[in-house]
Amino acid sequence: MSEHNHEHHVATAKQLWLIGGGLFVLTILTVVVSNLGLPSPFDIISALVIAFGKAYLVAAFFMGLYWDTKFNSLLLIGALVFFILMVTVTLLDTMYRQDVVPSF
Amino acid sequence: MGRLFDFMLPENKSPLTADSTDGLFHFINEVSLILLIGITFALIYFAFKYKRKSEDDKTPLITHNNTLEITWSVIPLLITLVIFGWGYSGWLNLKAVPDDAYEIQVTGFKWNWAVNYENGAQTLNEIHVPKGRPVKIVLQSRDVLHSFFVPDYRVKHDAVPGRYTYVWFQAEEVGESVVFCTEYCGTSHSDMLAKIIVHEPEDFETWLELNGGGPSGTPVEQGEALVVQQGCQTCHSVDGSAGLAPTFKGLFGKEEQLNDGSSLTVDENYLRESILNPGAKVVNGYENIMPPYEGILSDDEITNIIEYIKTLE
Amino acid sequence: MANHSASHPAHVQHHFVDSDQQFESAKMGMWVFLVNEILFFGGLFCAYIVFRAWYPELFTQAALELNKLWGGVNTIVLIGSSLTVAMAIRSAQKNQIKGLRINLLITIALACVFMVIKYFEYEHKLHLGIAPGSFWNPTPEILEELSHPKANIFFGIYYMMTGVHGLHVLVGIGLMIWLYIRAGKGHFSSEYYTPVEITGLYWHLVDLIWIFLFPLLYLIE
Amino acid sequence: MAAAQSKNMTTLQVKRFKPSENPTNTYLTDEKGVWAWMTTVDHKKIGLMYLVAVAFFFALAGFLAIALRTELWTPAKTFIEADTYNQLFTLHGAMMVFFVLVPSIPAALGNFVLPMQLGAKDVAFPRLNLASFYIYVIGAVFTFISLANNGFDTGWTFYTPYSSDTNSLGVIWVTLGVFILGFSSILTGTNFITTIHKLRAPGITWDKLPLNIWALYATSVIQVLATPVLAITILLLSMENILDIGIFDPAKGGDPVLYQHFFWFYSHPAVYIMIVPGFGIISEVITTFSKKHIFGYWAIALSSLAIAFIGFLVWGHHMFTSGQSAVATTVFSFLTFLVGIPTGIKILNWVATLYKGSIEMKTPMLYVFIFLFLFTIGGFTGIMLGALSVDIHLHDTYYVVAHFHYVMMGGTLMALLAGLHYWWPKMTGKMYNETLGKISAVLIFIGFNMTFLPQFVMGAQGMPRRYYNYIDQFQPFHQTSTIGSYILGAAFLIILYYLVRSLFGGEKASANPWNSRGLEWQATSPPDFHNFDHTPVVINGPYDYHKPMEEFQLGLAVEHNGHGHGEHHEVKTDQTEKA
Ligand code: HEA
Ligand code: HEA
Ligand code: HEC
Ligand code: CUA
Ligand SMILES: [Cu+2]
Repeated sequence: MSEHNHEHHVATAKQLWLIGGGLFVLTILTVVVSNLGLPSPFDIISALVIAFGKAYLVAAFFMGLYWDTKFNSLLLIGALVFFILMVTVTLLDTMYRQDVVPSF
Repeated sequence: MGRLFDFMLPENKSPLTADSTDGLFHFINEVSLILLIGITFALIYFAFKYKRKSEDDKTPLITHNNTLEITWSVIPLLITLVIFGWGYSGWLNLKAVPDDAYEIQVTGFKWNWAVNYENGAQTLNEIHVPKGRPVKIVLQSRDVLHSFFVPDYRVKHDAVPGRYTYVWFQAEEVGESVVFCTEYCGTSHSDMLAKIIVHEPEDFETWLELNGGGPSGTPVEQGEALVVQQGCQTCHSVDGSAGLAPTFKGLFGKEEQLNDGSSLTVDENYLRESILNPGAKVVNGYENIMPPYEGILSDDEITNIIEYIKTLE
Repeated sequence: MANHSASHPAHVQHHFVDSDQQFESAKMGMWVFLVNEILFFGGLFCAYIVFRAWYPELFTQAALELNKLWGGVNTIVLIGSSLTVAMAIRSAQKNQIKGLRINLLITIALACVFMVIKYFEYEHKLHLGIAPGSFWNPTPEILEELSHPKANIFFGIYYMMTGVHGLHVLVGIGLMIWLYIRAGKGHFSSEYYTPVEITGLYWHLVDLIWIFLFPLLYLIE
Repeated sequence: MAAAQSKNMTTLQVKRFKPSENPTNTYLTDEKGVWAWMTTVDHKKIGLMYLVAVAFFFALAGFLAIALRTELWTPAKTFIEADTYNQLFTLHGAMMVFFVLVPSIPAALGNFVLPMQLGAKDVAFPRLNLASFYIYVIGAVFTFISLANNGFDTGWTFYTPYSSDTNSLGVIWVTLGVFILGFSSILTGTNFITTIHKLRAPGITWDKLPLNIWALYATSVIQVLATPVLAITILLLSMENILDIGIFDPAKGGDPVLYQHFFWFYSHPAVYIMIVPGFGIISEVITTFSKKHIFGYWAIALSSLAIAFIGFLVWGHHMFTSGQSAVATTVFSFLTFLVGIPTGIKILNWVATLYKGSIEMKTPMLYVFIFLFLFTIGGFTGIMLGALSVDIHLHDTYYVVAHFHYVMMGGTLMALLAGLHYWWPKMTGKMYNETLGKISAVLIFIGFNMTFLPQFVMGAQGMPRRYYNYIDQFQPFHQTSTIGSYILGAAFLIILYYLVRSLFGGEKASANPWNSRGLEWQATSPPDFHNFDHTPVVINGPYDYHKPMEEFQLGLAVEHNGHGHGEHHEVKTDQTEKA
């Protein structure tokens, strides 16, 4: 399992500050974008795209998944997949309550 | 019919809704029985045939067999596909109410079914329906979840507060069928029964005529009728016997102990408040389980009920 | 699982073969725990999504009652604290115990700032009667802005989400104080800093959740 | 592991270790006293503590079941009030599910055998393991506090709005209790996943993992993914009670059906948390007592994972009549059937394992046979319930009650009993009484069918569940069922009797009384504090019954007993056997 040797990856200070700076910028960006008042679906889409971008930076570099064993990334992705399954399947009910008989 | 598992099902009194269900029920039972016998037979046969003879029996190395394993994955898959399709079509039929269905409003509340007909007739825990005509029951609930279940018709649906749901059926024989509440709803869940009474169409019309058009009689008579219809007697007795709630007998003018330690004399205003908002003053020794009748009983109706309670001395 | 004759440093528990195995196990254990955290918050997000899909107008209306500016500041604060935790781990890896302690202190301070801001946000809302559940009692002016009949539900979800998140922040503060004390006692070194690493993971997750809460609650209009 | 192994290859020698038949120092004698037990981090002791707790709750919940059945002797009141009855079935169901079945196999038996089957000294996080036991205890305490505060009568499903506007105090306590309990389950799952990944002994590759481990792995995955959702749901429910936040309560604008989605998102996968570890035990026992390689190793291993996965997508089959949308209903029904396929593969592969075996009908094997018969019935009736139109008729009747007793009691509990008898010698070092074992197994079989077969019939006839009063026509069925439950109770008393007696007067067990090839049997009975006095090396699969026993007794180096800190053990170089 542990193909890893004793050396753990040590991120450089510069890398960390860069990521931190990127996150600050994205935060400001998302506020700015929300103030633009984009039409309906795009406001959420833009907010979520930025949020996922930030999440990627945090997970990959702060949490070190970028250098870590792939299995830990798999765990994170797995969690998201099951969360998405939960939401979509629940929406299958809540969004289609009106139809008496399924139309497909 | 005379099928193997007939003894398990109640009499089928609404073939339009029950036939498909029953057919599938028998099908699954029969397939299951065959498979179960197969598996059990194999188990017992192997147990005897390959019984251990000595401590150092040698067993062959059989790790797997793809053909076999695929066979016994695919066959169940096919069987379940059939079951799914059959169940689905039967269920679509349960959802699709015929256009000419006769509509009846049924409201579940702890622990009664109130029934309203198009012409204003009202009954409690009795649903009168015509024979040979599809009937659609529109369900709603006043408090918690209930569920409307008629075994004879193989129909069931939850009554959900804040929403309408429905079931439909078509009774083909004059007679009675029992309705159960099958969603747990508290103390008297198991007594929340009703009866469906199937009439010949003409008899049904006359019944409707007789009971339609709102209440009649003196205020006291109307009050008495309301106490029956609204299910007050589920909890309150009118003859002084004990129940889930204080009896109405001798209630008026009585000195009542409340659970906050205070006491008061029962008068019209207290009765009115107790009916509209029972939680406001709770009688000592009882729990606050009575549903509020705010928005359900009109002022006139409450007055009539109070008049009736006054007569119970 | 083989090398038994190798020296067994004091921090390695008896059932592990070596330091590396222990470190990797701890990290993986933490990740598995984070999976569970994600689904825990996932339930709340699911409720959010369902109600938002039902009543989009409610959400845009109610979001107006939330203060974008303070929400934004809090986001920055939390991200900053994530950065300092990452720095703390780096310090530990490089055996700079002093740097580790300083970074932990800054993180704790930032986390406290976050909670203080949160406190004022809550305070303000409660003052206006925008309170959860049965305490729901908005002032007339607010009621005019929050005309949606289900406004209480939005704030039910809001309080649950931010409340549970806030609890996580508090737990994080506690953990970091504990790390700070242990670091002071010289428990950590570049050879052994597992608790710092996994607390860091936890803290980043708390940050991650907020990264989604902020746009979803504050930024919709 | 491979890397670590190769590094010092030159100094390592693989040697045959025959477990001693007369161990002088075992985990039971290692530390003594109540305090030592309560603070132990040894997975074996924690497993035993769980076992005792689970047995206690089983006896309690079983006793409540007897009270329920007695009340149902007559159609009207027999000896208790309606409110008491409602609390009894709620408590019975909640305890059986949350306090018995969910922790039973993983946390009690699993804790004991999982590290041993992996050749590890302990689970990855021993202190966390102890913590999860105490969290379980705290959850139990909350439930008892609830009982002192009016109790709760909501059914084990806690459906809103009933649960949020009646009897609040008791419901609040118990929901918080279940919330806490959830973390116990999550921590166990986390611990197991990590242990399986990181602590396998040299040579245990994924294809040499015992099927019990695969099953526990699948279970842990479900625990980690599903339990948090229960936690948040139940937290929301408490808040609904305490603060009236209104997400679920229709009176406040919420949606009660949403609660059901959240609840079943956990509770359907939870039924697989309960049964899948049982599957693991069956695989172990059936190979041991037919002395034969398992049939279709990969099919059985992967079907556990398949069940775990599909199990997440079918929760809505509990809600066919709830008013969920037609689309959801259709999808849920369809997916429900797919779970039957991997389960069927397992059943049939087990049957095939018996073919040409050398079958010995010891008590554990008897329970496996009972399991196979009862669980298959339970599974088929599950298929019946998954069929849309039929479920409309059967939902919330005794048919459902019978279904889930067949799978939970006829399935999981029978597997648990099989495992308990199977590992009893390992855990205690004593043999139980075989004759009494068989007698009680047969009694259980009779009593069980007598109790629950009539419930299928009356359920299909229309008898609703959670009914205190019922209409007269069902009385004969209820009475048969009640008598059956008494037989069951008697059978369990016999089990209790001979198990307790074996502790004191039982015959001493040898290290491997069943001649199993499982790794856990290569330790002494009862095992040493560190499980093995050497690091086991595994070169053969756990089911290689065609190979001689010697090959299963390989290990590395000798370790000293006790707590292994610091530099111990030298590597032995004598008696080399080629690995
Ligand atoms: C250990 C617990 C456990 C297990 C394993 C299962 C297994 C299954 N359950 Fe069960 N179930 C419960 C516990 C469990 N259940 C509980 C507690 C409830 C009630 C909750 C409550 O309301 O209180 C319930 C309720 C329940 C319902 C809701 C009923 C209702 O309320 O209306 C449904 C509906 O689909 C269902 C279906 C199934 C199915 C399809 C399986 C499948 O996994 C079964 C698969 C097995 C087989 C199919 C047998 C073996 C297969 C073969 C031999 C191959 C051949 C197969 C075919 C041809 C199909 N279950
Ligand atoms: C693990 C799950 C499990 C188990 C094993 C059982 C076991 C039993 N159950 Fe239970 N039951 C449930 C889970 C379980 N039940 C659930 C989830 C519900 C639904 C609740 C709800 O609706 O909310 C339910 C509901 C339920 C009902 C329906 C109530 C109703 O709807 O009105 C009934 C009625 O007959 C019943 C009966 C029984 C009986 C007679 C047993 C018997 O098999 C019990 C036999 C056991 C004993 C008699 C104990 C004896 C033990 C000793 C003497 C000590 C020995 C100890 C050791 C050997 C360790 N149960
Ligand atoms: C679910 C059971 C239930 C139903 C149905 C019910 N009640 Fe009650 N009622 C109670 C209980 C319990 C109390 C005592 C506790 C309290 O005061 O709230 C009570 C109290 C009262 C009181 C005050 C009695 C006193 O002794 O002071 C009146 C009047 C009353 N109910 C009238 C009615 C009327 C009229 C109806 C029908 C329209 C009705 N109730 C239906 C349970 C019920
Ligand atoms: Cu109404 Cu049960
Ligand atoms: Cu299910």
